[in-house]
Amino acid sequence: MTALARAVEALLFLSPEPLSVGVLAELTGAGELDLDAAIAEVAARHGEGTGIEVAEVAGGWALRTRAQLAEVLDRLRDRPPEDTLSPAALETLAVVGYLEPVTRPEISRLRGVAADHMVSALVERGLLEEAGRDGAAGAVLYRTTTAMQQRFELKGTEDLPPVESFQLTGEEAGALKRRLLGGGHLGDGPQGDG
Amino acid sequence: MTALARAVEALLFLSPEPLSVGVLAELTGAGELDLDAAIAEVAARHGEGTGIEVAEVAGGWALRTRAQLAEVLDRLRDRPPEDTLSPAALETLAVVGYLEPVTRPEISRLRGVAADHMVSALVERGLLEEAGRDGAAGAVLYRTTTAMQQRFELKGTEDLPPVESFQLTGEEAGALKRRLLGGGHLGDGPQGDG
Amino acid sequence: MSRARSGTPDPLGQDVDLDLFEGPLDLLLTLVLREEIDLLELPVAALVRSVLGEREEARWDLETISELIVLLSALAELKARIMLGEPADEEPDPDAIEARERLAARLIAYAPFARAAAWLGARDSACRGPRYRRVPVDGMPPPVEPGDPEALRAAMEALLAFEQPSVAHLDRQRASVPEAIERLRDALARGSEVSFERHIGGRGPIEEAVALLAALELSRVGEARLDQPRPLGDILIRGGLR
Repeated sequence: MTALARAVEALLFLSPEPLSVGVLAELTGAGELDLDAAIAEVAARHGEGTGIEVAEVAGGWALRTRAQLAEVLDRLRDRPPEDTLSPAALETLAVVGYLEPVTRPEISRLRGVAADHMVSALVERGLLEEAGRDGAAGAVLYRTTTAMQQRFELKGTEDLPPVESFQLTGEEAGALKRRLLGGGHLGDGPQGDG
Repeated sequence: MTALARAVEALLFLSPEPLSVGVLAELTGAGELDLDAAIAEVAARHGEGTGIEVAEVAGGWALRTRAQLAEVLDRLRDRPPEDTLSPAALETLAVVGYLEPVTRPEISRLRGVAADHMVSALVERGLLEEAGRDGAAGAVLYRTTTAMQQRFELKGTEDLPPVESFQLTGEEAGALKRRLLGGGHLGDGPQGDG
Repeated sequence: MSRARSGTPDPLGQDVDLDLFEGPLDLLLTLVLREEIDLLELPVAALVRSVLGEREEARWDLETISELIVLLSALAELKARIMLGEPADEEPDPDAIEARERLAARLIAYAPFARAAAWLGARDSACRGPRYRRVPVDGMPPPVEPGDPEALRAAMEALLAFEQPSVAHLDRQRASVPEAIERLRDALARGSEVSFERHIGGRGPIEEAVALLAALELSRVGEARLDQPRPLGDILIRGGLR
């Protein structure tokens, strides 16, 4: 290993947060190209068949354990078994992930239900955090945390699939509109179009 | 690497404490002889010339960074913590500083978001502390600590820069505080305090 | 607080028990929106009872209750519209049309996020393996840069500058702990043992909560002893301890 790769390996090992190439450059004094090579060298040393691996996640690089070892590791450090996310929580995370920074009223408006409780719960679980205030209205802004991005193995929220890929097709949107706008007309028959 | 060696590597990586062979046996279900071999395998993988090493310390085995890298690692330690004071923390400190002693519900009302989480975090960081109970409602009162005042180089909270829209002097201050905290909104008029 | 922890019940995930449907509320709402369950056949009153019902575990905090009420009333409104409709020979109410268009626009705008949530959910199951080292960097933390008091002033002034909405028009329910303590003291003066259920009989949930705080306070200062023979059962308050 090069001296730089050794330093990078030790830094990734020690840091509780993923380290970006920028921070690594600051700490080691090396240039970005050299760092890219060093990271690749560290990643190669922890290849398939070892217990740990290098991952690009939450805006930086991290050393972490391999997925297949989860079971034995959970005996060391209990992951709460109830640590699941409800559909409402996932929806709230999706809204924040795509639109961050975003205010609670905006989340509520999109979801159609009050988001206050859900946002507080996700802040408490460390998946969302405050990100200052909206200049105009003064409402608190929220964004996703490193823990959220690690959990979903995202390099950053820009790593989410493009939102367009989830949009309704024209046909789907048309059907939805017909159903909603038509609903209530006796002329449509008691069942609507269903 | 054997499957056992991979598990041992991941366990040593994750554990904040050195792990004894006994504990490793408990976690992996393997025998001591097999574990000795696995530890040797992990140690061989992290030989001279890498960034981390296996060491027998304090009655157990640990992964740790190599001594030669201390200099670059100290730079990581010396990096000012990322979460110095978030805008949310600053806001909460400001509310308490200007209006102390003040209860959590009052802080929440003024900030417009639940303050419980933030107040607890600031108490934990030693910047806020409890200051008895509110006579009427029985809620816990909070005030800033000496550490907070030192951090902002204040002689006391009366040393805070005056806020333009109000001067905290004597009776007026009391009346203003009652108004700010009483109604959940800044006065009954359209413009608030004026 | 406790409800916010992981694993605690999600109001939309709570089970509803109807003849027509048995399962989580959010699934029911999804099925209704997709018209896989006919809204005309959905007994809204029974649903309201089931969701906000008298069961102990269905007692949510005020914020959640109001969220659920908004949701259920929207459902009731939609059903009413479908049942009563507008006579086919009359011009439909333009306000109603506009409201429906808004709803349609909102659902279309929201659909991507609902699908993204499903993507996240699948990813959450797929990504559960890796574990991150959370050991803090050891050694003395570096000294903190002194803060600028001007930042505190700026934060405070920004807060004061918000024109917060007036809530004066809301009928505020007030309940005073000291008054509740006095009421409980009076009750204890009349008899040495007070049933909590009877003491709060007929009062609303806020007053009930305040009465409980009063009982706890009297217990704390040694004026009363609380006894709850059965879990979730009545609380017996005994006075005359000093």
